[in-house]
Amino acid sequence: MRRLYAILVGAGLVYMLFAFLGTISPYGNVNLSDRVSAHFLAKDVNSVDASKWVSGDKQIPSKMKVFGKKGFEDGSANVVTSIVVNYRSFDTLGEVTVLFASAVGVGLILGGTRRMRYGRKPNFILRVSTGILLPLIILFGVYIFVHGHLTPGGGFPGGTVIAAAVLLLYLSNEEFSLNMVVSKSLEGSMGSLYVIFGLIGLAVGGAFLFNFLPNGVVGSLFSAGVVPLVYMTIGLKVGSELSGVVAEIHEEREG
Amino acid sequence: MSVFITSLVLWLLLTKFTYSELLAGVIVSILVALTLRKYHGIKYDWKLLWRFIYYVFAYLPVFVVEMIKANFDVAARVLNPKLPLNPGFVEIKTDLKGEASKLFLANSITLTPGTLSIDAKGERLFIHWIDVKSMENKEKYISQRFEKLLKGVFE
Amino acid sequence: MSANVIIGDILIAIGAFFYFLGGLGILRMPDVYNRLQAGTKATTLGTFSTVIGVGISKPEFLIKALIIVAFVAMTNPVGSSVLARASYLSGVKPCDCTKVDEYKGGGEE
Amino acid sequence: MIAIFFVLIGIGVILSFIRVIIGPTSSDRVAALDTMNVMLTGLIVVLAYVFNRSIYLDIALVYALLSFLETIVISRYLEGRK
Repeated sequence: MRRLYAILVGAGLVYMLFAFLGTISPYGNVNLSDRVSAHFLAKDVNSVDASKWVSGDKQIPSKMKVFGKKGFEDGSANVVTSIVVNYRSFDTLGEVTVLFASAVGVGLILGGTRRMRYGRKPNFILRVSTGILLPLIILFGVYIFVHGHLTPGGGFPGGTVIAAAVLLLYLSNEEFSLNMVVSKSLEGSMGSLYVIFGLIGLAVGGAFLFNFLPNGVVGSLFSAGVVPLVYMTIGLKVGSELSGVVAEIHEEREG
Repeated sequence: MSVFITSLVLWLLLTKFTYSELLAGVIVSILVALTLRKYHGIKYDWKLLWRFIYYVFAYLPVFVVEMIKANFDVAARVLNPKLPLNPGFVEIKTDLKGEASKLFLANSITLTPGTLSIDAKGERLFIHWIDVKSMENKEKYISQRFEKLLKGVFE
Repeated sequence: MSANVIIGDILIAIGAFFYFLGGLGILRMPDVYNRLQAGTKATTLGTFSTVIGVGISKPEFLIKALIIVAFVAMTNPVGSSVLARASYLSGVKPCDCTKVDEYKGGGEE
Repeated sequence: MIAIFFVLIGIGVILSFIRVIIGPTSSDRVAALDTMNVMLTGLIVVLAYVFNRSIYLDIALVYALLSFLETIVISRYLEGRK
C-alpha cells in the first residue's frame, strides 16, 4: 500500500516535470505583463487608494477598492502569500523539503529513548503560568496560519509559534514528553497532502498548485481558493516537525 | 471545556465577527481543548460571572493604584543621586491554597512597591525586598492588601 | 485633533517616560535583583500606558491593544521572577548592602 | 510630539543596551535584554500607531511571546548549572 502510494506520487511529479518543461518559453521572450498583472500588484492589505501604482507604462485606474470584490484574480488580500503559494509554489515545496531533511538529520543524530532531566525542579510560578498561557499560545499560532491569506504570516511563522509552545511545556514540566507517533504521522500526512493539492491543480489546470477552487470575496475568511488549505497543511507540518526537533533534543540515549 | 470557552473568546477577539470566523473558531477551539486536556491550568465553575465582576471592580483598581505608586517609588529611587537602598531577602507566609491564586499573588507582589517574588514553596513565598522596614509583621507591608481580595476572587 | 487623541498622546508620553526610567534603573542599580525590580516595574507600567494610549487614540486598535496588555502583564513578572531565582541558584552574589537573607540554600529546610 | 516618544524610548533602549554590553555576569545581561525586549514591544505598537497599520500589532504580540520564551530558556539554562 505504501509503495503504491509512493509510486503514484512519483509518477505524478515526473509527469508534471515533463508537462511543465514543454510550456517554458525561451529566455527573454516571456511577456511579463500577462503574468503579473497590474491588478495583482495593487492588492494591499490596507486597501489604500492605489492610484499611485504604475507598472510599465500602464497606469492603474484609481479608486481600486479591492476588498469586497468578487472573483478577483487570485482572491487573497495578502500579496506575499499569493506570490509564495500561487506564483512560486515550487520554492515553497523546496523549503518544506529542506526543513524535512534537517528534521530527519536531527532525529538521526540526537534521537533517544529517555527524557532528559534538568538539574533543578521547575519553579512553581513558571509551572502554573505555563498551564494558563499554553492554550492561548497554541491558539495564536493556529490563528496566524489560518489567516495567512489576510494578514502577514502564514504556515512557517504559525508552525514556529506552536513549536515554541511545545518548548515551553518541555521547560516547565519534568514529566512531559511528546507523543512521537502522532507527531510523525501528522507531519507525513500533511506533507503528502500538500503535494496532492499541487497534483490536483496540475490535473485540473495544467500547472503545479493551480487554483482549482472558487476565489470568493476578497477579505473574508473562506476566500482565495486553495491558499488557506495549503497554508493549513504547511502550518501543521512545520509545527509538528519543529516540535519533533525540540523533543529529540530533549532526549538522550541509555547509558 | 473551560479551555474551549477561553479559546473561543480569544479567537473572536482576535478576528472580526462573521459567521465563517465563528465556525473556524469553534473547530479550532475544540481541537486545542482536546489536545491539551492534560496540560492546562484553566478551570471554571458556576460562579464565573460573579468572580469576573469581583475581579474587575474590586481587584483591578487596587492593583493599578499600587502599580502607579510602585513606579513613582522606583522613579524616586532611580533619580535620587545617592541611590537609597536597603535590600534583603525575606520569607512570608500566605493563607491562599489554590495554585492560580498563589500565582496571581506572586505577580501582584512583583508589580507593587519595592518587592520582587523569587520562589514559592508550599505556603511560603520568598521575596526580595528593596527597603526592609522591620522583620516583624512583614505580611502587613507586603501581601495583606491582596490576600483578602484574591481570596474573594479565586476561593 | 479630538479629545481622545490628546488623551492617548499624553498616555503614550507617560509610557515613554517610564521606559526611560526603566533603562536608567537598569544602568544605575548595584546588583541583579535591584536591577530586575526597577526594570520590571517601570517597563510594565510603561507598556500599559503606551499600548492603552494607542488604543484610545485609535479605537479600532483597542481590542488587540488590550490583548497585548494582558499578555505582557502575565508574562513579564513571571519572566523576571524565574530569572531572579535562576541567578540566585547559579551563585550570583547580592550586593554588600543586603541586610537579611532568608533564602539561603534555595529555601529548603 | 511623536519625536519626543521616540527619543525617550530610544534613550531607554540605549541605556539598557549599555548594561547588556558591560554587565559583569550573564544574569545582568539577560535582565537588561528582557527589559529591552519589553521596550521594543512598546516601540512596535507606537510604530503601528504612527504608520496606521493594524497588522503591526500582531507582530508586537509575536515579539512579546518570543522575548518571554528567550528569558525562560536562558534562565533554565543558568539555574541548571551548579
